[in-house]
Amino acid sequence: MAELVAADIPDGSYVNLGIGIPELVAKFVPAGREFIYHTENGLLGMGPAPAPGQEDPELINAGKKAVTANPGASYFHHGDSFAMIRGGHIDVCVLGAMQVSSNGDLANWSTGAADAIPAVGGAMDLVAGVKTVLVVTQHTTKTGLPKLVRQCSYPLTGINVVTRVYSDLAIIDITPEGFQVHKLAPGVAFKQVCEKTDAPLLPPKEN
Amino acid sequence: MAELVAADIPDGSYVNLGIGIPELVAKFVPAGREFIYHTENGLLGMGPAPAPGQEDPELINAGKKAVTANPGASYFHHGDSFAMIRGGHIDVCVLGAMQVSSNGDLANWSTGAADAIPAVGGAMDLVAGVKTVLVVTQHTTKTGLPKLVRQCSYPLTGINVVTRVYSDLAIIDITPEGFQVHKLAPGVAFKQVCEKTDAPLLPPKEN
Amino acid sequence: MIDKRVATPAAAVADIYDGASVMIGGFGEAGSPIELIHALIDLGAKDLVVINNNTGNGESGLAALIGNGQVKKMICSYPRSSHSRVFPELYHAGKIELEIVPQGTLAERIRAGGAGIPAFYTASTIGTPLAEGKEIRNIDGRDYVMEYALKADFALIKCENADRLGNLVYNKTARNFNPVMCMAATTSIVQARKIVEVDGIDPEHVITPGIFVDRLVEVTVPLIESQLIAQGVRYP
Amino acid sequence: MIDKRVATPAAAVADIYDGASVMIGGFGEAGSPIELIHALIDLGAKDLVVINNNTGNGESGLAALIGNGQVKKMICSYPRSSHSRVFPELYHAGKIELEIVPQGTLAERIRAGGAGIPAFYTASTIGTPLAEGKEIRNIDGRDYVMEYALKADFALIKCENADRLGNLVYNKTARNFNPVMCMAATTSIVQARKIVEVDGIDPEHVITPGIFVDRLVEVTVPLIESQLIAQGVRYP
Repeated sequence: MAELVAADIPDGSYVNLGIGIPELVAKFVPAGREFIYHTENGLLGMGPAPAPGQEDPELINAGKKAVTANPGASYFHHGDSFAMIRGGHIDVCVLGAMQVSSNGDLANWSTGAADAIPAVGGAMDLVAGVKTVLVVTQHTTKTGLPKLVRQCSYPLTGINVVTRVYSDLAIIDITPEGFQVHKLAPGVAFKQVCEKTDAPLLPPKEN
Repeated sequence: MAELVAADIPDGSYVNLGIGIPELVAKFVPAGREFIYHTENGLLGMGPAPAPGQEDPELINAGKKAVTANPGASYFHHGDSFAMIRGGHIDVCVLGAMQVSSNGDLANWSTGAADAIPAVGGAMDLVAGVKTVLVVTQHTTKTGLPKLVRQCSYPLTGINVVTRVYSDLAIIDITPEGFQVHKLAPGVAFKQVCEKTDAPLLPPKEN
Repeated sequence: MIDKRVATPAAAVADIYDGASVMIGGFGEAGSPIELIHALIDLGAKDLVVINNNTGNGESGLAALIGNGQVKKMICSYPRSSHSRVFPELYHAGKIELEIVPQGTLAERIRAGGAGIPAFYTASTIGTPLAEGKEIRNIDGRDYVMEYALKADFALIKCENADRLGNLVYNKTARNFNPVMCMAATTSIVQARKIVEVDGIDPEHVITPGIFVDRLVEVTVPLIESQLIAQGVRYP
Repeated sequence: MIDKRVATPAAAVADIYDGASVMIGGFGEAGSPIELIHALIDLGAKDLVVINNNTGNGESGLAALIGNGQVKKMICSYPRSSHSRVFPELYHAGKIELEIVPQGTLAERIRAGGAGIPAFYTASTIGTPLAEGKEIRNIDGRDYVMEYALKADFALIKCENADRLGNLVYNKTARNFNPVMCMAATTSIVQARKIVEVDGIDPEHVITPGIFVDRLVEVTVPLIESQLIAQGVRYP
């Protein structure tokens, strides 16, 4: 999935990768393209993890893992970092999801359970400010419940913000008509995807 | 006047000096005190004018005159510079005046004449944001009209902002009771000051 | 002569009082002023309102301050941690309040507090539970929520180099919330790995101008949170 | 490979269209992108809305752009100048509009435009004619005026060093409005005295990160406004 996401990101994009599966996107930059990675804790031009023993505890990413800085990087404070996000300067962000609705609402921060401690981080700022919000997720939860739904039951992260979803079953666009399958995963039938989706799906268009 | 102003500024103050007479304050720092001068075009730790021939056209003050930077100076952009002003971080500013009213209103940017081109610069930000606003001015206009008045007739720069006025005739505090003469200039009688002031004046307090 | 240096972390935090609001810089262990936090634990001031992006890790630094029962309320974006049970336990026991603020709104509210902007509008949280009860305004066809500035009585800050005037530079992503918190606190207290001569920082490279700093203390070899966690260190 | 360099000032400004809004950096002659302005004069785009703190000096740079009749409206804090009659003459003839904005509000409106803040509150102008007609809100007992963000189609910027990614550093007080204008413009066009290798600027010292920059042109020996004025130079 991460590789498919990377293939869709245009050359020269400024990209913010969420914690988890989205982080893997950095491993799949297509040949001939240059992406510049933004991490919201104050670094543009984030590079890969350092060699063991080369970590600087004060050079970390938003997931608090040790990273490096590429040539041409820059450091800045949180105010400036979220000015980049909120101000629409980041081209693409890649996030995980608990639920995505057919109009592009995203829920990815809280189950809304009574005893859950709310924890939002930077997700609401990212979805409100970044031009293209890509979601990478398993098509269903661990217990098999659909994550692509008519309407999110979990508390929202943002409304009408998701551009495209990359799941293990399909790549699905959010369109004014709802979920539009862009491409099925190899060996997956449209019907299978429909069964695991709790909203109408438009079949892939013929090319 | 500039020397009297300097004498009243506490050690360690961050000070912004307006264009004109206020600029002269920098020449009279009392022995044993250190002031740090802020110029709103992006320099903290402004030093005196450079020696002739040593000017850098890109190291200037708010009056667009060549200056220097003292050891321990810092440069910053206009957004950050006015964050210092608006955020209440500058301790003292020294400004000129067209009119000051007895409740501390200041008019120093426009006569309000129909053909005048309005030009405000940073004065409204300074009076709104700086803790102590000192005014240095001749007591009357060139044509002899009082500058200290009951109510300003010129367009205001700010309301209830002036702390103290230093004129050629007296040092006058703005108090809840109105203009309070703090000290008369040598050889000047209280009555003289009253005659050249268009508002009630409280006489200097006995010590 | 202006000289903001004090001798010890204890002296630097000595006037933090019960009920004070305290911004604490750092994101994860980067830029976290552990020695100043430990001095605050030693001091014992309580009923604090603490502003930080998280709630600390392990059993030292911010997690220890919370664990020591000194914090009445946390304002943060992400109170979860993979290395600390301190906050969740107090939270579930109803012993600590939580105000959750999206990370970018938190940063901007602090920056606004320092910049004399009492309130501003942002699109973050529109349509979410975090916008509930807040004023919404439509500007040019899009909805925004009004957010108020955030200020504090004190800020605890970690930097790399400082001079006696309080000019600061940071190390890499240790910058994070530290510069905006310096701006927004009435009294900004800074621990620097090194205090250099007053001409030791190029004026072009200063990140926090001295005007935003009140006190400085040199901590040459600061504790490293991940090492404390690995060693199971518990403060005090 | 990302490479924001273009060959000439003319190529850099070639797509500025009639009616565009253009932020122009600089305060006095410090940080003024004279070569880019002259390229815009050569291009001839008209009915421009120009945002700058002033209205130019002498008869080159911004004053020449205005004098050439290309500017429909100026947004600035201080349109007076001791070395230029260009603006006053057009203004009194009713040939140019003026929006006067206090310098700090101008800077913050531009910063807000770049930071995705559509509006904010400030105490500046309260009680003055410049607050008339604006929304006033009392917050914690003090009145504030609401101000809207300012954005532009283009920004013309001068810096000292740049790399191909668009990372910028400035020279002393030439920084002024340039960094916030880079943030607030759809297309930021920068003239750099020197374009250095991509590792030629320390990541700790970058003032404008490349994300805010679209085009770069090297102008090794830029014109100096005060010299042009002393020499009586008139552009074109």
